[in-house]
Order: sequence, then structure tokens, then C-alpha cells
Amino acid sequence: MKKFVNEPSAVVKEALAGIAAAHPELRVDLENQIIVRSDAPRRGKVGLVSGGGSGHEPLHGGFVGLGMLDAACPGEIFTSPVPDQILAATQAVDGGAGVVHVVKNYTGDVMNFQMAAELAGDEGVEVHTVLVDDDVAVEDSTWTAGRRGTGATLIVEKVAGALAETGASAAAVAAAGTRVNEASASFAVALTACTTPASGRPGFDLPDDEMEVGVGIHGEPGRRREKLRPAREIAALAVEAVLGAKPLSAGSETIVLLNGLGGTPLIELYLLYGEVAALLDKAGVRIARNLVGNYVTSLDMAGASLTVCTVDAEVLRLWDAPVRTPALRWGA
Amino acid sequence: MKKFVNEPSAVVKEALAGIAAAHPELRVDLENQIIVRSDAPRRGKVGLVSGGGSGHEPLHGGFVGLGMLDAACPGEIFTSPVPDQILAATQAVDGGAGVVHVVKNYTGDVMNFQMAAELAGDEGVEVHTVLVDDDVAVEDSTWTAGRRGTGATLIVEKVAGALAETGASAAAVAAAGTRVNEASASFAVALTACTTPASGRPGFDLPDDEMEVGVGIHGEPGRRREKLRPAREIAALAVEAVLGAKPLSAGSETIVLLNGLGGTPLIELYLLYGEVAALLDKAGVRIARNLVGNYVTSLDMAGASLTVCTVDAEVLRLWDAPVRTPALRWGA
Amino acid sequence: MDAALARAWVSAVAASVAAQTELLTQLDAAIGDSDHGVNLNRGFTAVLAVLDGPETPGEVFAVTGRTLVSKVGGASGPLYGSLFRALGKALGTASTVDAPEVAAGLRAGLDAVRKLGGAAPGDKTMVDAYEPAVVAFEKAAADGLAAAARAAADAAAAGMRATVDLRARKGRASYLGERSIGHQDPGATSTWLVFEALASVTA
Amino acid sequence: MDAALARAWVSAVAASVAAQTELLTQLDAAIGDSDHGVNLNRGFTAVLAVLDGPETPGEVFAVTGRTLVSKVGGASGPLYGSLFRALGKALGTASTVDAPEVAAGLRAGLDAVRKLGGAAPGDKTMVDAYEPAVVAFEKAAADGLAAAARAAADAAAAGMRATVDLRARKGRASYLGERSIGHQDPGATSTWLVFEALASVTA
Ligand SMILES: Nc1ncnc2c1ncn2[C@@H]1O[C@H](COP(=O)(O)OP(=O)(O)O)[C@@H](O)[C@H]1O
Ligand SMILES: Nc1ncnc2c1ncn2[C@@H]1O[C@H](COP(=O)(O)OP(=O)(O)O)[C@@H](O)[C@H]1O
Ligand SMILES: [Mg+2]
Ligand SMILES: [Mg+2]
Ligand SMILES: [Mg+2]
Ligand SMILES: [Mg+2]
Repeated sequence: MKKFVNEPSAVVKEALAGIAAAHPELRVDLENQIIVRSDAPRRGKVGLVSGGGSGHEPLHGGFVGLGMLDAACPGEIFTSPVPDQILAATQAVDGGAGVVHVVKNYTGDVMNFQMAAELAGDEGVEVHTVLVDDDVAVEDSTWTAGRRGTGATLIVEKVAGALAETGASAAAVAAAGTRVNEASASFAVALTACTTPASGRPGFDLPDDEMEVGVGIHGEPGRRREKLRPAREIAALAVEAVLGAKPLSAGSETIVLLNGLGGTPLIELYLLYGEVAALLDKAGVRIARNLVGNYVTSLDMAGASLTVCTVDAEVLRLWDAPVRTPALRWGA
Repeated sequence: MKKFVNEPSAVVKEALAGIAAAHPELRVDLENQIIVRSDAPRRGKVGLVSGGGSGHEPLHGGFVGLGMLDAACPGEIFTSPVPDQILAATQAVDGGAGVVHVVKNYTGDVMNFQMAAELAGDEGVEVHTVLVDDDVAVEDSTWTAGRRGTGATLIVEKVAGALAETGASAAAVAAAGTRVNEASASFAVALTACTTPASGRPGFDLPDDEMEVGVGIHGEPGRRREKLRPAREIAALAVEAVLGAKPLSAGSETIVLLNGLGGTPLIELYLLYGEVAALLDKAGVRIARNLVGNYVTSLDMAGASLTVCTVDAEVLRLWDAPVRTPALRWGA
Repeated sequence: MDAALARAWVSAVAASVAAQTELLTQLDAAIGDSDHGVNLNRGFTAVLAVLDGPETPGEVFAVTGRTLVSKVGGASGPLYGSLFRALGKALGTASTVDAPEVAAGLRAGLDAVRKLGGAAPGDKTMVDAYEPAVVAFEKAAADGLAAAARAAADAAAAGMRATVDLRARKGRASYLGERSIGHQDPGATSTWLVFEALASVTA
Repeated sequence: MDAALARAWVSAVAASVAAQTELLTQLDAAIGDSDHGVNLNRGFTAVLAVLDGPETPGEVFAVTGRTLVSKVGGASGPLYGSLFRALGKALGTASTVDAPEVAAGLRAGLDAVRKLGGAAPGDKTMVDAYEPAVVAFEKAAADGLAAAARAAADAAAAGMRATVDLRARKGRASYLGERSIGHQDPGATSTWLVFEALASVTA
């Protein structure tokens, strides 16, 4: 295993220490394993909390700050955080106006956040939950645990965070997040497996001329394996999957996230984005805003995901609102 | 080769098309293969141009914008741009106050920029050059082509760009860049080789339990090969190399860049930064500002570089000045 | 079963999980995210540190459950946590409990797991090992703890093996669709370890 | 040598570089950045497109040099570009040139390369193949173009092979220090291809 780590079991704690050193503008609680905006809690402002397994950086810790999350609670690698941690984050950001949890739809995340919400309720904190399930590679049927939460999480957190900043109610913030999720679809392709520090070897073997199609962000194999194809065909495959699952009316305005899974260099992501943008244009989809980079990752996996989120003027305004976090920053 | 590409020879052109699609706020000239600030040239403002081989993204194209570069000219992968390209960029940003070239110290870059500067001179454009050679893994002796330009390039471009924004003269902008370079030292370690699209396979074979120490950003092997070590020992090795080459007086203020080489996920970079920050603290070095992420990369190489730049109040002020580019953005 | 035996069981589970961390992790790598072994090992290691306090079997399991909930995370943390909490709660404050009482406690654990996770037998989860184990334990409870535990462990093993041919409908493995077939479920495997540990400390 | 022969030479270099792109790239992978073959191939492919215009040997080489400068980049672009530009300039506007004149042109090319790159023989660069080739060409020039070209190609081959044992002092390979020893220099190898092409078209 070729990684900058010490003991595999200490990776998350030690990375948090690094985040604390790198971002004195944030409050990192190493005991509770949470990252909190330094001005939290703010009286009357809804607190926005997210979290999930580590290994997806900059998600979520890199999105803590003005205009986005108030706190993040990173679990162990690919393991949802525990209720205590989520509760600590929830209490740290509760300014009396309630707290909104942004939860990616995984069995573990859902259960642990649910338990934390109950504990917080017992302490008198009103918790609303936004469930993110944008990954259209997974059918939403009784045959599955439902669609996974992936790239759209970033857009949900940005938009909900901007709305929370305006003093909106917890119900309104949660509703906005849910609307963004419903308007989003994502699809990912992996060229390599990732290696968790604990296991020390790639999660699956993939021949040199094959790719996994329809992967999530936890190193699991995808829906199917295919021969590796040129970027333009991979782009077509992702665009078709996304538009097929959530058809857009011509002229729809969208935010497009072309996201790297951690091991893919930026030059490839830009190349792929060029193909995606051309295809969306041909399909009559307008890209109002875009983001290209490694934002919702899966450790060192080489791969990329496409997220398309249909937006209205209001969502666009919230997207454009100032944000000042380690990984996303504009207008502030 | 597992990459999002079409034809290997078209990678740079197609990635540029993607950059053009992703960043309508920039002017991308696909013919000349240059990326230019949309408001360039600005009358009376020094134009700041950099470039070099591609494969180091976001360097340099990701640093074009307010407060940083006026133009970037990306060459083919790991191949310095040609004089025509550099000349086109130079002319595109010449507002009559002269143009400053930021050149990383590689034989090819130096020669091509030199030729372009002569051509620009013939056209009446006054060109100053800042040569960046911060990589202390290479001895600066008659036995080498001199130290390589690596991570410090980002700091040089940020500081020189901020100064150019104030209306300073070309000589002053170049002098500031040169001062930053002289105050900087970098050192890098690679855990894997990178694969260029043209060659299609890793530049060197590295056993699973070994690392290359003292690598550059062009996929070449390092100064020596060693057994893989825990992050804390790798951090110590880099800190010692950097402080050994450019000793700092206790209490020196610095900007520290902990940079990934493209294939290393953020969680590892943060972990490594935690170790580096602790070691620098022990050495009495003050980290006034820091940056952790993949900024000066070597395609998909797993690895990291440490850059330490000693700063005074003036440089710090220029570092903090507003910047609005695809990859670096604050205060604007 | 007294508090000492309850502690011995939980300690044996911890030892077994520690020894099989790699196996559980590799099973999870095939159809999940490579963390099941590490998750449970982290949890049961933490449990070992708090086992000295409780003085009844019920309290041993309640503390075990609470600790798992707050140390494991993922899907297995809440599920195993709830299982042990429900078991502990069902056993109340008695200082010793007999096999039929343990059977009722295990059944309460099953209800808790099914309620929380929503998985039915056949969904390729820990329920596929746990449910037959409980049924077997109940059937053999009249023959005493050792016999019931042995029967439960064997039933868990059979249920675990049967997960190989199932297509997952719950948890991460469900994302793989048909591709989940042919792999043994990691959670069913750890459940078998739980019952093997019980059989070994009661034998 | 007339314009047709000059074109034939440059075309033969282009064909040879195209055929050996992979070899040059792999040599560059060992001690450089894996682009030498692709660089030269891109450059000479572009040269092929502009070879029809020029009507004297001098102009053929001048156009070749200019095209290499504006299409290759890297270290080899300016170096080979300057070499051919200097050669072209030395040959002036004559419609045919004899072997001693070509020798003088090649010498001018050497001076240009050494001036621009600052490399001396022994630094493990293209100079290590080019310099002995020029010297051999000069010596054999009196025997005519074919003999001189053959001698130059053989000398270039020997110089190229001798780079294996050298430690690089110029270019990227110098970053490797001692580790550059044991590898053949890619630029010296492409220089040998240049002279082999000349030998083949004049044979
Ligand atoms: N809804 C569920 N009900 C019961 N068991 C489940 C459910 N979802 C997952 N599991 C069990 O949890 C195991 C995985 O646990 P673990 O790997 O620790 O958590 P995660 O899936 O969050 O990474 C699966 O093998 C399965 O047996
Ligand atoms: N200073 C120099 N003088 C002469 N030749 C040089 C010099 N530097 C490099 N070279 C030659 O250039 C070759 C590398 O060319 P190439 O790979 O195309 O460019 P780059 O090194 O910029 O990637 C080397 O093998 C060497 O022969
Ligand atoms: Mg998990
Ligand atoms: Mg090169
Ligand atoms: Mg798991
Ligand atoms: Mg090269």
C-alpha cells in the first residue's frame, strides 16, 4: 500500500490534526472528531451539519465555513460517523433555530444520523434531515437500499448553506436541500479500484483494459464491467445515464459538476468536461454553472462522476451566494 | 493506460477545450494554445505570463485571473511551449508596461521563453524574466542543469500577480518574483510513477515497498530510492531537506505549500501536513499561511512536495491580496 | 448464564473478531467497502475496556450495545448495537438467566435488528445468519445453554453459507445487483462468529 | 546535394523518427520525461507539410529549422531547430552544395547547438553523437557526400553508445546524478537517426 499514513487505524484522527493545523479559521474538535465553523453557534441561524465516512475529501470538512456547512462529522474511512459525534456537531451549531442534517443515503449513515437526531431531540434540538440520493446507477427499488448519495451532496450543501445564511427556517433550509436533491442525477465510472488504509490493497481487480461503470464512492465495484473506452464515449455513457434517469426539458438551466474520484488528474477531468459540455449542449441542456475538480472522492480511485442539477433562478442565486470554506470559495 | 483521453496526441488541445467550456470568464485561444484573462491587455498594467509543459494542472492555466497570471501557455505534456505560443501570450497581455515571464528552470523552458522574449523584443515589448528554481533535491552545480522549478512557482505567480495588479513596473514585479523564488525551497517524494498519455505506461518501475526521494514534476526518477516509510518519517525527510538547503532563522515567518503530485488524495495530504507543521513548529519556523492540495502536479503521480517560502510583511500582504482564478480564489 | 459468562461470551466475540478482521474485511471488499472487520474490531476492542463494570448479564449486554453504537459507525454499529441493547434490556436485572430467557433476549435482538434495518431473511444480510440461529436456539433451549448455543452456531453457519447464492436487497451489497451473487455476506459471517463464541464459552 | 536530396534527407529523418518514436520515448522515460520521441515526431511530421516550397538546400534546412522551433518545444525543439537553421543559413542560396560545404554547414549547426544549450562533449547530450559525426564528416568530405555521410553516421553511432556510461551534466537527465549512468541518451540517439538518414539517402 502506497500512502502517506502512519498506522492505518489512526488515519482519520491524524488527518483531522492536519486540517486543524491548516485551517486555524475552523474549530477542529479532535476528541469528538468534528469540524466546526469558528463562529458557531450563531443565534437564530439554522445550523447545517453533514458528515459521513472519511475518504471523500474535501467532502465534508472542506465545505465548513461561511455560506455552507456549520459543522462536519467525519467517520472512519468509508464508515458513517457514530451518533455521539453527530450529536456533538449538532449541539455545537445549534443557535436555537434548529439544525439540518444533510445525509447521504447509505444504510449506516441513515441509521446513525437518525439515532443522533433522536438524541438531539431529547436535548431539545429540532433536527430536520435532507436525504441525498442522486446516483442513478442504482435502481430505486425494493431490490436495493435505494439510490446512493454522491456528487449532488456538494450542491445540496452549498444551496442549503446559502439559504441558512439568510436566516431562513430549518424547514425551509431542509426543503431547499431536498429540492436540489430531487433535481439532481449523478453517474460515475471508475478506471481503478481504491485502496483503504485498513485493507491495504485495491478493493477489486480490474484488468488494464477494463473499467467499472456505475460505481459509488466507497470503492465497491460498479453495476457492470466494460472495456475501457475513449473519453468521448465515457462522457456519452454518463450523459445518457443522467438524462435517461431524470429527463430534462429543452432549455433547462443546470449546474454541472464534473467530479474526480481522487486519483484522476485535473487535465483528464477538463478533457472529459469538454466532452460532457458538448453533449449536454447538443441535448439542449444549458449549463448555467459548472465545477470541475476532485470534490466528492473515493480515496485514490481513478474515475469521475457527472452530476447534473436542474436549477431555477432562486437556486442559482443561492449557488452564487458568497462561500468561504477550505475547498469552495467565492464572493467572500 | 487508464485515462480519460481520446487520442493521446490530442490530450492538451482537448483539455484546453474543456477549460474553455468550464471557464467562460477566461479567453481560451485554441489556435495559439493560450489561456488569457478576459480583460487583458490592461493599459498600463504589467502583463504576467507563465507556461510550461502540460501535466501540472492546475498550474498554470488554473492561475489565470485577477491578481495572478494574465496568460498561460501550456505546452504538450511535459514539453515546454514553443516560442510562437509564448509570443502570442505575451502580445495578448501587453498593455504597454512590459511583460514578465515566470519560467521554471528547465533547459527547454528556458530556451523557448528566451527565444520568445527575443521575438517579443523585436516587436517592441519589453520582457523581464523570473526564473524559478526552488527544488533543493537537485544540486545547483556544474553537474546539473541547475535546480528545477516546482512548487514555489505558485507562490511566485501569486505574489508577482498581486504586485502587478497595483500598477507596479515590470522591473519591480520581476524583482518581487525573484525574491520569492530565492526565499523558497522545495522537496518532493513519489510513491508511484506517472504515466504520460503518449508513452502509455509508468515512467519507472517502483516496487510496492519503495519510494522515490527527491523527484521533480516530470515523472523522472528521483535522486534515490528508499524503502517506503511512515508519513511522519517522510515529513521529517522533506523538512530536513528544505531547512538544510535554506536554513531559516528562528521565528522566520513562512508560507508553506504542501502539494500533491496529482494522484494523492487530500486526506493523505492533510495527514502529511499535520506532521510537517509539527516539525516546522519544533524547528521554530512560523507558518503564517499555508496551502494544502494538488496544485503543481505530475499527471497521476502519487506523491507530495513541500515548499517553504520565507516571507516579510510585504510578501504576506501580496499573498493575501485578492485573487480570482479557477484554482486559487480569495478576497475577491 | 451469569455476568461472568456474559463477559466471557462478549470477550470471546472480541477475540474472534480480532482474529478474523482480515477475513471480514476481505468479504466486505468483494461486495461492500472493505471496512466490516475493522469496524467490528474497533467496536469490540472498545467494549473490552468497559466490561468490568456491569454486574448482571443484562447490564453486560446493554453496555456492549451502547459501546458498539458509539464506536462502530457504519451499518453494523447501529445494528449490532441495537441487538445487544435489546438483548440486555430483555434480560433485565437478573443476576443469572437460563437458556429460555436468553432465547427470548436473542429474539428481542432479532426484532430490533429487523425493525432498524428493515431486512427480511433472504436479503443477504446478518439477518440470514441471525434469524435461523435464534430459531435453533429457541428449539434447543430446553436442552440447556450449551446445546442451544451449539445448535444456534450451526444454524448461523448454514445461514451464512446460504448467503453466497443470494442477491443482496439491503445494505451496500444491493448496489451490485446480480453481481452480489456468489459472495458470502460479511455481516452474516460476523454473526456466525458471535454464535460460535457463545458455543465455545458455554461448551 | 540539391534541394531534392535535401528534401529526401529531411523526409528520411521524419520517417525514421516516426518509426523510432517508441524507442526514443522509452529512452527518455528512463532518464527524462518520456516525450522525446513524440516531440520529434510531431516536429518532423509538421516539417513534411512544408518541404514542398523551398527550392535550395539552404532553404530546405532553414524551413525545417523554423518549423522544428515552432512545433517541437522542450529542449530538443530549439536545439534541433537551431541546428537546421544554422545549417541552412551556412549553405546560403546555392542550388547545389558539395560535401565540404555541407561539412561547414554541419559545423555551424554544432556551434549553434553548443552556444544555445551550453553542453560540451561528455555531458551526455545530443552533442556526444553530433560532435564526432561532424568531425568524421569533415574528415571524409573529400571523398564525397556518400562516404562522408557514412563516416558521420558511424561516428554518431559510436558517440551515442558512449553516452551510456556517461553521467549527465545537462538537460533533465542531470537531475538523476549518478543514476543517469547506464542509460543511452535519447537526444544522442535521435542525432544518430539524423545521420543514418543522411547516409541512406546519399548511399
Ligand atoms: N439493512 C440491513 N439490515 C441488516 N443488516 C444489514 C443491513 N445493511 C447492512 N447490513 C449488514 O451489515 C454488513 C456491513 O456492515 P459494515 O461493513 O460494518 O457497514 P457498512 O455497510 O456501512 O460499511 C452487511 O454485510 C450486512 O450483513
Ligand atoms: N543543454 C543541452 N544541450 C544539448 N542537448 C541537450 C541539452 N539539454 C537536453 N539536450 C538533449 O535533449 C534531449 C531531450 O530532448 P526532449 O526530451 O525532446 O526535451 P526535454 O528534455 O525538454 O523533455 C536529451 O536527451 C539531450 O540529448
Ligand atoms: Mg462502511
Ligand atoms: Mg519534455
Ligand atoms: Mg462495510
Ligand atoms: Mg524529454
